This record gives sequence, structure tokens and C-alpha cells, in this order.
Amino acid sequence: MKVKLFSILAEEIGPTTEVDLKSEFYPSDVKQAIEDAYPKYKEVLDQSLVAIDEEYADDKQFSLNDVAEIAIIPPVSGG
Amino acid sequence: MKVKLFSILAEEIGPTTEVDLKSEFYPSDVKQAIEDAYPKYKEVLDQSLVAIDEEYADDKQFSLNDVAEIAIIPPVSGG
Amino acid sequence: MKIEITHEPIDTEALTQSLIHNEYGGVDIFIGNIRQFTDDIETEKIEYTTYKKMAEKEMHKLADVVLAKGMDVVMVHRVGELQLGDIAVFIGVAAPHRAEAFENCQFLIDELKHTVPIWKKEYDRDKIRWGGLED
Amino acid sequence: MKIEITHEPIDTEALTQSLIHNEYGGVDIFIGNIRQFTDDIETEKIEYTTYKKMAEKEMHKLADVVLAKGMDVVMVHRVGELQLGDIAVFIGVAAPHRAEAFENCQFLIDELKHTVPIWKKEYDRDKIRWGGLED
Repeated sequence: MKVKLFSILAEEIGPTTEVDLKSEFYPSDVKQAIEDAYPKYKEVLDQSLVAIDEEYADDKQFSLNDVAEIAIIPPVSGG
Repeated sequence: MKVKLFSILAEEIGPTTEVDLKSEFYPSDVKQAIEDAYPKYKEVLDQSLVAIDEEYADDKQFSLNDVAEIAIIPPVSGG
Repeated sequence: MKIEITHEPIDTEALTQSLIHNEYGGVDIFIGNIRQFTDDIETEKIEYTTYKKMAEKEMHKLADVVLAKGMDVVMVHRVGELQLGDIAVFIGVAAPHRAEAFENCQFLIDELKHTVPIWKKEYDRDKIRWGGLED
Repeated sequence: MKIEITHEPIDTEALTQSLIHNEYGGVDIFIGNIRQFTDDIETEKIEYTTYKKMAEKEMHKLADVVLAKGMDVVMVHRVGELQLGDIAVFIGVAAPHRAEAFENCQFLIDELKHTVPIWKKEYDRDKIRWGGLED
């Protein structure tokens, strides 16, 4: 599954990263998979939220089949 | 002494009115003198303040010699 | 800083741009315009009059409180005959941080309404009302 | 009502005028612009990026809270490379009464800063800082 990245993660890793997810997964699994691939960004990921289909996702179980888009949302700083 | 009037008082009495004041007077004397001449405006005057030389005046004694301008300030309603 | 009582239409764009400075990051602006309905009362126009010299003095006193905190201030009030939708008052505060901008802008408009000698004569559909006056 | 994320300069005048309605008497506007100094840190420019579709969704959620109270709302955020003095964000609320305009405008900018996926990369004279990220 392709995961969208933003801010410092997009700049340093790229606009997306490929993550292996089980057919049933938790948003925290997405962060963990990226952390495993890029341990350097553990601190950023710890501060980040996961968005599923453009909505902030609670850490409940999702079915990969029902999900069109996953994104990692580092701490926002608009305004 | 000429006293400046504003708002409903200016419209109904005129932009100024002549008031006899003692050489030492209180701002409340000004309102009382106008009320005596125009008893119809007692309620408006009761809600009004007196400005002396463009400053809201506390009801303390003033010397007519030191005063250049007196005005009656009905309740303001700008904004 | 700009303090003014004017008969002319208020130029919101010039005033807004005057508040954008590199030193400040947050600008709060309050604009008061002529409203058609206040509950069931329908307003047709409003005539504002002022004791201009004293009004500008009082506006300066209010602005000074905010300027002393290192912010920028704009206070402009239009007088004369205003129609529905016309802007009567423009208050702006530029501050280093947004909470101060909000707080001080609200302070200025609240105080202006209490202390600055400006009066409205409201031409409502049912009758004329003098603002601020208790019946 | 207008919600937008844009690369273009923010047209403050068009947005301000869009908030002047006969039904409302009070408009509060917050403008955030690029500030040169934050304490001792000197900023040279800021690059804003966004997750546009989600950001506009989140902005609509915030606006809906205020629209539901019968007010009008404008929320525009600029992204891309902004220089000192450039306007990054324009938030406006038109309401029947001014206290509501202030309160809801402040609500919108406060919440925008917490929930809307927009990020700043701050080019400061000493180093680059990513907004919002704890060291």
C-alpha cells in the first residue's frame, strides 16, 4: 500500500512510501512499518497522526479493502 | 456662555444654546440650566455627560475663566 | 497608526494593507456595517453625527493604550448619512501574536462604543430611533 | 462562504467585501502574515505545503460549526513560498453581533492551527525549522 507523506517526511523520504499492511490493520501499524524502514524518523512519527481516506484515524482496526488512501500527518503548522 | 449640543439636543434645540453660569460652576449646573430652559429634555440630560474643553468633566468646580468650550454629551452610540 | 473621523467611504483595503508589517504576524480587524434588521426592527439608513475634535481625542486615548503595548492601531469611523451595507467603523490591531490582536481589537471597539462622542440617528421603518438613549 | 487553499496571493479586499452583508452588522477578520522576527530568530521566507483535499475538508468542518450558528465564513490559506509581509491566512466571520464575530473568528484560526494539514518550513537566518515539530 502506498502511503502519502508530507512536510519533513515528504522532503526526506519522498511524497509516498510503500508499506506492507495486513488485510486487517491498525493506523499505528502504518507508522510502525515506516519507522522500521526509516528509524531516523521515529521522533517525527511519534508526533504524527494517520489519516485514512482524508480523515484523522482513531487507532481502531481497518480493512485494507475499504481503504483508498493512507497518509501520515506530522504536527500541522498552518496559519 | 455658549454650550455645544449634539444628537437629539442639537436637532431639537440647535447646535448651541446660551447658558448663564457663575464664575465658579459645576458641570451639573450646566445641565440644570438647560433643563430649566427646556424641561422637555430632562430625561436626555439626566443620561448626558458634560464635556469641558473636550474632556469628560467630573462634577467638580470649574472657573469660567479657565474654560474655553462646554458641551453636553448625550449617551454615545457610535460603532 | 491612523485615527480618523471621516465623511468619506472607508477604504478597507488601504487600511488593511497599512496593518501588514514585517514586525507583526497577526492582524485583527473589526468592521461594523449598517444592518437591515435588528430583531423585528427594519433599518432604512443611519445618520451619524459627532463632536469631531473630542471624538478624535477620545479615540487617540484608546489607541494609546494599545500602542503602548507595542502594537499598531487603526481606528476610522465614518459619519454622515449611511445606507444599508455601508461601513460605519473599521478597527484594526497588528500585534506580534494573534491573541493580543484579538483582545485589543475587541477592547478598542467596545470602548469606542462607550466613550467616543459619536451618535446615531436610526431611520427605522416604524420610526426614528436615537442610539443609546433610553426611552 | 468561501474555503480555499491557494498558491495565489490572497485578495484581502475581495474577501473583506464578500463579508459585508445587510443581514450582518459585525465582521471580524484575522490576517496572518510572515513575520521577520520571532524573539531572536530572524525568518527569511516560509514555504507552506499542504495535503490539499484533506485540508479543505478539515476547513469545511470548522466552517460548518460557525455557519450552523447563522454566520458567514471565509477561510483562505496560501501555500507555496511566501516572503516577509506576505499574507498566509485570512479568516473572516460576519455575524449579527460583534462578540460572536470575534469569538468565532478566533475559534476558526485557533482550530485551523490544530487540525488543518498545512505545514510550514521556515527558512531562518540560523537554520531551517519545521513548524510544529518538537526537537
